[in-house]
Amino acid sequence: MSSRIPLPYSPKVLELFRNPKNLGRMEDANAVATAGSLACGDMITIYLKIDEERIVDASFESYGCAANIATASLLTEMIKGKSLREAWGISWKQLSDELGGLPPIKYHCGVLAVGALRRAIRAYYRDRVKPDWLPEELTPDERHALEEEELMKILSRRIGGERV
Amino acid sequence: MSSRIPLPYSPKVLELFRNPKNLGRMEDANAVATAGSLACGDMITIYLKIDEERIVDASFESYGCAANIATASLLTEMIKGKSLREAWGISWKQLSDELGGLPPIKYHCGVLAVGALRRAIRAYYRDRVKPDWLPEELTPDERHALEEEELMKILSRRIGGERV
Amino acid sequence: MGKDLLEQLEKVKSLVRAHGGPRREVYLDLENSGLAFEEALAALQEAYRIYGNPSITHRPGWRALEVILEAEVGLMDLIGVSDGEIIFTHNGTEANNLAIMGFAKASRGRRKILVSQIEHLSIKFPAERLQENGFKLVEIPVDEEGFVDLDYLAGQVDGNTLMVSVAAVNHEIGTIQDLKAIAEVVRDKSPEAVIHTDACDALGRIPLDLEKAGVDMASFSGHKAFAPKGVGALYIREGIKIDPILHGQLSSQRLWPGAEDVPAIAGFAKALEILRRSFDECRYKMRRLRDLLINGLLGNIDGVMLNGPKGDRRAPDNANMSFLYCEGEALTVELSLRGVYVSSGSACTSRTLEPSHVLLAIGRPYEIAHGSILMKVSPMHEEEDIKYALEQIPEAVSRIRSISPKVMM
Amino acid sequence: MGKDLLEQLEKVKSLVRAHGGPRREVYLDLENSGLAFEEALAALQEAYRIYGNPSITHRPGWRALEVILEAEVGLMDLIGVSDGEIIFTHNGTEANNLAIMGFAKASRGRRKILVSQIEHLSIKFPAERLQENGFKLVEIPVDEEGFVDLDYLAGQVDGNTLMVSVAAVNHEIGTIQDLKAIAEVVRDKSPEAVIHTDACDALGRIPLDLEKAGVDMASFSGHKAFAPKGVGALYIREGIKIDPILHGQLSSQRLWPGAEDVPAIAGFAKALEILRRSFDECRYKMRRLRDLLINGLLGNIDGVMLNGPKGDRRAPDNANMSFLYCEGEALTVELSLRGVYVSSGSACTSRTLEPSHVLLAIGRPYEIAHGSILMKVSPMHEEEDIKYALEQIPEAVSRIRSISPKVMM
Ligand SMILES: Cc1ncc(COP(=O)(O)O)c(C=O)c1O
Ligand SMILES: Cc1ncc(COP(=O)(O)O)c(C=O)c1O
Repeated sequence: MSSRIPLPYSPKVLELFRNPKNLGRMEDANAVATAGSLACGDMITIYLKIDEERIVDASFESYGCAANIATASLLTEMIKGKSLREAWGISWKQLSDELGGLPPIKYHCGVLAVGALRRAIRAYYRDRVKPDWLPEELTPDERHALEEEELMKILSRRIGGERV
Repeated sequence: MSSRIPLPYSPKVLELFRNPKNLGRMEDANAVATAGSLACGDMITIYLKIDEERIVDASFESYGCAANIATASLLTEMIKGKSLREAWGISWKQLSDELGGLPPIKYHCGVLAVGALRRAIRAYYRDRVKPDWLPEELTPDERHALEEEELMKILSRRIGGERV
Repeated sequence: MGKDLLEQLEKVKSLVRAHGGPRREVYLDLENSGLAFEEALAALQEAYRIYGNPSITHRPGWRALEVILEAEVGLMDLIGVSDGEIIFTHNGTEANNLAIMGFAKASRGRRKILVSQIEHLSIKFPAERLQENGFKLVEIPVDEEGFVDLDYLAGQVDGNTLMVSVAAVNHEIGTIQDLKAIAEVVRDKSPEAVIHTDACDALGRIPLDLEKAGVDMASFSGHKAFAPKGVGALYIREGIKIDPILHGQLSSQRLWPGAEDVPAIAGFAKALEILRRSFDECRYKMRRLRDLLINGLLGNIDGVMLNGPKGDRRAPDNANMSFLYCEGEALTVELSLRGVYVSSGSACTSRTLEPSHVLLAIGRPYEIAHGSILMKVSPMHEEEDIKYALEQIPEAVSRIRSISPKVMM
Repeated sequence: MGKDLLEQLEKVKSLVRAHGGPRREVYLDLENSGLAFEEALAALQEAYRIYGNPSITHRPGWRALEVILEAEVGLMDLIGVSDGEIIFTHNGTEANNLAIMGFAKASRGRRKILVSQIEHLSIKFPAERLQENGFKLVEIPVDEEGFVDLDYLAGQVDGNTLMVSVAAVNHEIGTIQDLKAIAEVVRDKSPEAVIHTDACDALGRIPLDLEKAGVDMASFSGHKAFAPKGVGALYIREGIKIDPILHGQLSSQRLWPGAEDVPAIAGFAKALEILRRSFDECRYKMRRLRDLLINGLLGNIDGVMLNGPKGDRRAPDNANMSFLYCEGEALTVELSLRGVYVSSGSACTSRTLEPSHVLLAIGRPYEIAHGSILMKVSPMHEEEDIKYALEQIPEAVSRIRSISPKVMM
């Protein structure tokens, strides 16, 4: 395998960037979460409308690169109609595969999307009885998203940039 | 001054290479000498016909680069009609200037030509009374020619190449 | 062949197909790959008929040498130097590496190297590497417009200072440094310290008078000076000793071995000739187009700002703008779909997590850096090109903003 | 500007004028500057319309990446490798420097480097330089046809051996080494030693099956493979670690920073494509022309000899002949006046006092080396070209001999 860092997007990423599905704030969402930050240069907000532990609607907003937007679009499309448990099971690897393979330096886009979704699901259960399948501990994908955010905090502090 | 090593010949060198003057063995020469060697890749033989300490005719043979040939041609032309003393006084710097400037890596061509001429003059006086102006010691230009020859001997021995 | 490689190739091909050819195209990403004068491209092609290698004693060799000397004369004339030599490399990166590493290699004694905080990575990285060999690196801070802090510099130059390197024009934000003032400060503290300038983005954009300015070494890049790719150059003042960093066949280029790329050098010579005869014309045209672009954006979009200085203290070709709440990489893709080609200082385009070190050094917060795009104009652009860009950019920015979380705004 | 420089330029110009354009020209000095396929030159020129930098996310960037991947695929296919990566440099010299110095830099432990006695200077000199950094260099001797001494090699390879570098085809005398046999000897003594081959003069001339041969790294030069100048390449097998030797902007080329010369790479891709579809045709044509040239000279001139092996063990393009009592540099000038362009292994052409180290290594005495000329044919040559050379060379040789001291003969 060539170890060159391949930057090109798949045609699918370009298509979803051009015509993202489920874009925009959802006023009647009952679970919302964000991963990443403006300072990171990548930030995804996921809105969920959940009915009886099933996602009846999903949408997103994204501040980030084309891959970020495409990933969020794909993820929201995938989870519509799924139970929360099924949605929880989606990994960033799956997203990347569905997108025709994200360039390695864009993996964090997938990570952020999954991170935002899981945060939203956790948020949903904050005041509800937690189901068995929901782990107490953060999953690797969630930790990954957290690490990205932490890294940026450190970098920002180091050079004294403000964070939003 | 640019420190690039300039390789181009002057048009004059090219012209003398094309149409050398005084080329060829001289059967009735009364002084002959060679400087350089086949192994050096540069070798000049100078033939002189001397009458009453004056060079009445001169010719050369040369195994060497275009600059070598042009230098020998120029030198033989310059010395014809000159007294031996005058001919002795010609330096390689003069030859190079007359040729429109030899590239630095071709200086040894001038040196070899002057070396051959001075050797021929010394040869002429071998069995004759040496004039005052003829130094006992080798002049720098002669030593220079000798050094070139010595260097090649050492190089040849080092790699075991045969010398002619 | 690797299946992965074939897949990658297939992927890029289908990406290009999916992208489609926009109806109109305006290429403004001259930072990453320059535009050449048509005449310079023709000269390159023409010179392929020469074949020769300038070190060989035959007609094509002498013709090749002629080409190289023409380029050398042309460059020395344009940058205002009368002695020293020009070493031809293949790009500015190689020239910068040779200047920093080759000079450090040849030096004995002095160990301190000063470079500005906003140097191109082909200066910054070699200088950082030298620390492994016992050199001390000091980065000179810059103000919010990118001008080096002369007081700080004065405080750092001492008897241990080997060299000071500051780009004549910053490649990202167009800051035109006062080389003469820098050289004076340096000489004042240490007459022997050597002054290098990365002039890759200065050549053809600002008048250069390097001898008067007191500069000892300067790097150039062909494709940044409207010449074809494949050529860069390092000017070295008479008396400065540099060691080669690559080794091989001695060419007429003492310090960069291997056969010269004569056709590329011929293209460079032609570009230099054009610049010599129409420098002011090119410069004023670029400045007009640049101002049209900058003012057009400042006037038509909210939350937009210019990065770097204004007016005559800014390179005539450079427009670096930040759009709040608009991630730069997404904007480059959106603009690409509209046929306008730019680059961004966003982290997403950098292969690391970090956005442009230049924007951070002038104190821009991360989110401003992420929302930056870099555009450069050239003498080959026309007003219609800029007008087209001015139509497309606001629409692209508002589309990308429409995707951003509303909470931010 | 330096008066000297202007004078030099004037001198070259008048030299070229004085030389005049010969009525007919046959360029055979492909060693010093290659000839490109017309289609490859057209591809280069065409690719100037792409502009893009393959690291940037816009259409021109993706198109540029497509070009680079095409070249990578084409090269891997032609050399018979299925994994690893291709690093594009600007010529073979840079690729060789990266292979030798970059690999040594990345290595820990092993300190012995073996190269043949007849390597190109861009292998020989970097390897010699490494001795300053504590590496031990051993030169493997060759026989009178230039084939490496496998017994000697076997005796030298040990647990301390870092790498072995032998050119697939020698650039001066056309010796085609048995890479597979070399690799077997090396692996047998030290499975971890890395095998590099300088394949600059092999690509497009002999079939390469590097994976089967067991080669780990291989260098290539565009202009030696009928592509335009400005491009070289290093193949690195998966798993081999190399450090960069230049530093700067990360490009898609991990190990050679700076914007890729996309047009040159496009020209290379085209040349590779042509070679892939008509390799045998090119090869047989070259061999026919080569034999016409060699036999024509052997049969028509006294005191002439071929340097290097004969027949199929010799590169199909290479004719290296020595003429006794005929100094090579003078012969290159004489032939130039007749429109036939060649180079010589004579000391006079080398800027040092020494003639070709390759000819000396195969045991040629100095005077044979001084009288050598190197000619290479290409698919672009025709029989008429060779016939013209065969008319001119005997006349030129006898003219130069007529100047030589008669005592010698
Ligand atoms: C200021 C500066 N230095 C160096 C470089 C590197 O030049 P090149 O792309 O020719 O390697 C650039 C090119 O973008 C530049 O703008
Ligand atoms: C065997 C060999 N290696 C290396 C090189 C150097 O290649 P380049 O001229 O592209 O630097 C050459 C070129 O003549 C060669 O023949």
